[in-house]
Amino acid sequence: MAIMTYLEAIADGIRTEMRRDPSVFMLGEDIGIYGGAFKLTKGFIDEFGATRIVDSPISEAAIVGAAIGAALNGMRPIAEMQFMDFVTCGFNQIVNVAGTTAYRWQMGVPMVVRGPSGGGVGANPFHSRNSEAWFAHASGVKVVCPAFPADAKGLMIASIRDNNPVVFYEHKGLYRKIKEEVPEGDYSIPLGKARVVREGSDCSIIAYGSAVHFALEAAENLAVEHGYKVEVVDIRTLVPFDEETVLASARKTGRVVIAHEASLTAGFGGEIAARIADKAFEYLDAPLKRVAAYDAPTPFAPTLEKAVLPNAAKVRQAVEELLRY
Amino acid sequence: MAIMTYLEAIADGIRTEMRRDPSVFMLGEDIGIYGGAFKLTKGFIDEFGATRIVDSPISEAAIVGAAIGAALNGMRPIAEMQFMDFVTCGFNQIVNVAGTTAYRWQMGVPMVVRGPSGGGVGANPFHSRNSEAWFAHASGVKVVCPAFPADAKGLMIASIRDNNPVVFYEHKGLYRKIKEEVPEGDYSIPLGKARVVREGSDCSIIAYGSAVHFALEAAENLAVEHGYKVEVVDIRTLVPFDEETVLASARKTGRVVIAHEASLTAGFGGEIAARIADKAFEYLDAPLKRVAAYDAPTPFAPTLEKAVLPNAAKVRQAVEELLRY
Amino acid sequence: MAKKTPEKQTVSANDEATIPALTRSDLLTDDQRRIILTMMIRAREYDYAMQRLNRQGRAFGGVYSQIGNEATAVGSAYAMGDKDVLFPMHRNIGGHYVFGQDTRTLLLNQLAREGSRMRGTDGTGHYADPDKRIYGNISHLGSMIPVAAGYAMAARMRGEHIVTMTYIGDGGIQTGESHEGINFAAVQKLPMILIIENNQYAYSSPSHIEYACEKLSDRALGYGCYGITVDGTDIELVYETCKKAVEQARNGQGPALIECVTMRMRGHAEHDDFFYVPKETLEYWQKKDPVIRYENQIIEWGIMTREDIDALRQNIIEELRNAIDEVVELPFPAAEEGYRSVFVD
Amino acid sequence: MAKKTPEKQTVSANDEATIPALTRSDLLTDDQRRIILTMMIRAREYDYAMQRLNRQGRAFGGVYSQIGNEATAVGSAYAMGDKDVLFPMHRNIGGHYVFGQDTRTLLLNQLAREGSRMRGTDGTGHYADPDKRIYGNISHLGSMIPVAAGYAMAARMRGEHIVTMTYIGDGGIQTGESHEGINFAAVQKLPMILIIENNQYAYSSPSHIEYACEKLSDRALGYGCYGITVDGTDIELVYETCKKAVEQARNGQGPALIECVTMRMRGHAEHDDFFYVPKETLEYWQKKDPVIRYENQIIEWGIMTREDIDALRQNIIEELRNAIDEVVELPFPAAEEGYRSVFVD
Ligand SMILES: Cc1ncc(C[n+]2csc(CCOP(=O)(O)OP(=O)(O)O)c2C)c(N)n1
Ligand SMILES: Cc1ncc(C[n+]2csc(CCOP(=O)(O)OP(=O)(O)O)c2C)c(N)n1
Ligand SMILES: [Mg+2]
Ligand SMILES: [Mg+2]
Repeated sequence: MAIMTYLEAIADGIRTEMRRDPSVFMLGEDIGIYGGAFKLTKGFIDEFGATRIVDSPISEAAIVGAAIGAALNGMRPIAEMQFMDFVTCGFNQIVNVAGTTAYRWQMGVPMVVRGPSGGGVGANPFHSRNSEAWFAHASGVKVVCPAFPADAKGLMIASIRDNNPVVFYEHKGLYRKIKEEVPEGDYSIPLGKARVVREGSDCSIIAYGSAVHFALEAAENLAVEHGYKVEVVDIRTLVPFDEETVLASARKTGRVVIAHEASLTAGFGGEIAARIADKAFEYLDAPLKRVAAYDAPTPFAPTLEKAVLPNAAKVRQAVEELLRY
Repeated sequence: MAIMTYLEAIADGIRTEMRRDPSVFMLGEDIGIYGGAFKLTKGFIDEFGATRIVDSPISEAAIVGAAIGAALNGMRPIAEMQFMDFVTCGFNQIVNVAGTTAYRWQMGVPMVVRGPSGGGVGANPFHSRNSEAWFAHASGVKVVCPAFPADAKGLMIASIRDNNPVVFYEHKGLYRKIKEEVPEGDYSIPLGKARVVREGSDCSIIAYGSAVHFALEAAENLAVEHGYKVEVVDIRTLVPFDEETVLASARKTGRVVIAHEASLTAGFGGEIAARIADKAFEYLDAPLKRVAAYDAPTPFAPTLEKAVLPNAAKVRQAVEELLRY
Repeated sequence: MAKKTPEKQTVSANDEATIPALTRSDLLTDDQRRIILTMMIRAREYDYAMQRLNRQGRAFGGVYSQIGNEATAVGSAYAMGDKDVLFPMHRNIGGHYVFGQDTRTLLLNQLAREGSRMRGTDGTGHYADPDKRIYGNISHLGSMIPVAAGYAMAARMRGEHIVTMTYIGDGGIQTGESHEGINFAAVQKLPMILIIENNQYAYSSPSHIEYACEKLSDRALGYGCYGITVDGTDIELVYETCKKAVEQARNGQGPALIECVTMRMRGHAEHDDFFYVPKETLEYWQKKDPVIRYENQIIEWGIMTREDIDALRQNIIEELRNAIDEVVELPFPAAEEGYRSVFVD
Repeated sequence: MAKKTPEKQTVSANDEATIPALTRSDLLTDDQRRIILTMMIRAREYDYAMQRLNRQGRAFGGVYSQIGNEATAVGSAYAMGDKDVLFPMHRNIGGHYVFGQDTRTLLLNQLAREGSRMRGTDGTGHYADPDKRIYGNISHLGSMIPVAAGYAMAARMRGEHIVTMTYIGDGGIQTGESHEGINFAAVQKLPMILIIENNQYAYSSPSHIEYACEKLSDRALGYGCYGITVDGTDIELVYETCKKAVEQARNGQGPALIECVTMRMRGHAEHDDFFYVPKETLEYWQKKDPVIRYENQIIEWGIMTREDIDALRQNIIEELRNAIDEVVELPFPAAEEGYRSVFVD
């Protein structure tokens, strides 16, 4: 085990798999000599060469489309969006070409589209979006949103090995903020398995990505200050969705807060709430609450951004509301 | 009042507003002499001329982008997607340019992006998609999904007059299938108001678009066969969302089925469920059920399409389940 | 700027002089010519059969005619080597045949019957048949260009010298994905051929609605790749032009844009009566019918007799009729297929 | 195909001979030259000031330098008429100044302080100021090209003879939206000028990663519009070229693609130390510094003296310092602004 940041763990996952499997290669803007906007691929071109670390023009549709073509021809491409926001320019390729191929052709498109998403770092509305719900609604596309370094590595390796298109959301705010022990070498975590990251019996928080961290912070504060036992479930992948683990937690605690950084309306939190309200209804002792960003673009100024994005205080307030219910 | 099909009513709405307001114009593929793939704009070019009925190249991003530019310069463009499926190619313009302009610039983008969506007519995965949830999650974009001719006309006129970008989903299966009396001339229905299209006290079905029709069919069958009083609420617009009317119905009946033709996961039904599970929890006597398409592309063969898409029988089954609960 | 390719202008119906003689390519043997003609007639008759099925209400979904496009589809595909890969579009039945596809498979897909490669999930030419090196399109125009580029890139990474070929229309090339795909291929010098099927119309839109340049192959200059415009009804010219581009691409000289100028002789799909196409335009192009003219030429060159060709056509029609009779009786795929394979394992 | 614009090649640092003399345009008066120089110095000094703020940790978000681009930004914008409309990109501070924007407004936006036109919702040059006929960009490259086209189309619908001008880089022009936007403008013959700021790099990517053509203006042929490549460090040449294109566009002759070849003299943004740019390339372009050379030329032409220019610069620096001192003390906009105006009424 080595201590790695979230960013290092992702890089380590890709590097590990590229060493093992010659069919894996990367495609994206400025990923070669420059090492990527966040330096995630720093040194990759020296180790793997320009044939496997392909600098591309500013053409997200071509990046994704070429990755699909390569995947159909036996490769396992990893397509980088310099910022996940730019996936809107490769959107059609993902949802219509990649997402329908298994269904129509019974052929795999083993491709990972990955990149930094999320806010909280004073970027702007075009460098902060959390758009995972779009792909969760696309059909035929897997969606992964890791919150921890070790998970990020394990899920990255599993995503590369998956024979289906995977959109892999890295949270740029976590890149260098969190560190933990990460298994070295080959390490993969199956897609579609949630993880209970904190056990509790009073209330559940279902979260993913950056929200797991402020959920944990809220849970810890509530434990320290009031002795509440709040469970935190990190769903880790949106598609496939680990309904079982989520329902088990809801049934256990009877009180559920759902948290994500993405904006509220039509976010993935609605999906989680709907499944719980359908399949764990009889266990619920209180309404389902969601904590999410205000329905607006992610603003630039720190004052506004802080107001608009969710945080531990907002989660805590929701949990307290449920516990008082 | 005149009897109009859904298609005629939409055309009438656009025509009425174009006659009234010279700043309204249309932009799209084959909308001129040809009159559009569904003949919705038949005769428009004769009445309004080629300056206001602009045939465009096959360039959805340019169509939407040019509409945005024209909207910023005092016009009220209506951009047609020949099939709503192709909006994936103009996606970035809608979510990132149009959707952020009010927030960033405090300027309106009075633009309507409209076109035929939906399945059930033996098209194929690329001519059948229901993608309204994507835009509902975008922030800054209004989303309209009318189910009836009169509503379609009234909502179209309101959408054109709205100072914000509106994505207007027409259901191609309804175009010629339903007729009703439609007010002539100027007739607008405010965005953000749901309509109780059938009153009832045993159970509510919350629906929009084509689902309203199979919800009504299910409600009628249940009334005739069992005397159940099922309420059907047509939300009509997803953004803005008329939470009040939906919650009122849920509180009244205590049993709610949510229905849409779009695929289940991360569809707008989750949003509706989440709001009810939060704000009408104490009134619920049964779990929340959703009826939606199976999470797959909409298939081509009639056998498969019928299996994948929701229908009255599936809604009915869900209602019965709740009534037995 | 306003001037278009000469072929685009409406020409007086009597003006036979404007119709150049067909090319005789030195690269083809007479045996190959017979094969090419067979493919063209197959494509043509397939089209007629689909039209009939459509009129009888026995076909559904879009029925896109390729009449007028046989020389472009067959000539380009025939220029490919036997490891090369085809990404056909909606008017390339001729290419499917050249790549060895059989009528039954095509019909099963198009009519979405049990046994279709796509299990009824999709129709028309959207299927893939990796054994035959055919990857069909999706409806969104231009989307397959980056995919064909990526396929070629993957092959090159493995040291394979294959070429991919794909197609786009005078309308579809205006999409952003077309641009990104061609530019990507040019930057990477990928062995990808893009055939621009300039058939004068994009649905109802004549070329001046779609673009303002003189020739669409003029775009090659701006991408830094090889580009040329040829008469898309002249089968051996199409073949020779593509053959050259394919070998260039195979040798690492990068992609090519080949504009084949032809005419869509029917509506966009069978529901469209193409009232917007001037009668004289159709009459002019009728005289350039790629199949009939090649038949006559082949007879003139003494390669086949009229009787040979009639017999060939009868055979093809027979084959088609048998395949149709069999396929239309088949049921649609089982409903359960709709729930399968949204993901692969 | 592999050959690039001459300016693109790394030139020996000593090779003064390759640097052509600056153009003297007959269209400009000496008063106008003084104004132009003022705008260029303003842009340059704004840039220096932002660099300082960034080093001091007082700026945040991307700080994009436009050093090297002053002639392109100022020369193009200055060619516009007083009803024309600017859609600037991220290296066009010079254009903002030409269109009458004041430093304080720019700073309020860039530093997201209370009073910013965007209320802190967004930063850099993304603001719009309709009174000044400035509509900033969004980050997604190429997205504003169709918007600028549509703006021009709307004006034409109302019979107004305005021209819109927008910008794109050697990288950004590879996006699909750029293609669709230019083609749309060409088909519609819209009065829209697209300045291609070819500054040799797109972030870390040199041109050969982005495109394979010789000149980006070669794309004009494929769109059927006017296109030209000029030295983007030669202010009066840029001005004259744009002036001609603007008047052509105003007269209904359609859009233009004007490639201005220049060099990005700093990193992509201030966080980037541009290690990937060869030192000799920078040295070569240093000699073509658009501001310094124009200063010298203006002195040589006897229009201003060194002292005049020094005084002018001092004034500008003073103004900037005052504006900065004031603006940095302002608070960020109130948090509540984050909840307002997602929609307008
Ligand atoms: C992105 C996109 N927009 C619109 C359509 C609808 N559409 C299908 S075919 C067609 C016309 C295509 O014209 P062209 O590219 O010239 O090909 P042709 O049919 O003439 O062979 C249109 C507009 C589409 N399939 N994809
Ligand atoms: C669609 C899109 N993809 C990627 C980016 C990230 N990005 C921002 S600027 C830039 C480089 C732009 O290069 P160029 O167009 O040459 O303009 P320059 O910065 O050199 O002026 C990149 C890749 C973006 N903004 N938009
Ligand atoms: Mg065509
Ligand atoms: Mg550049």
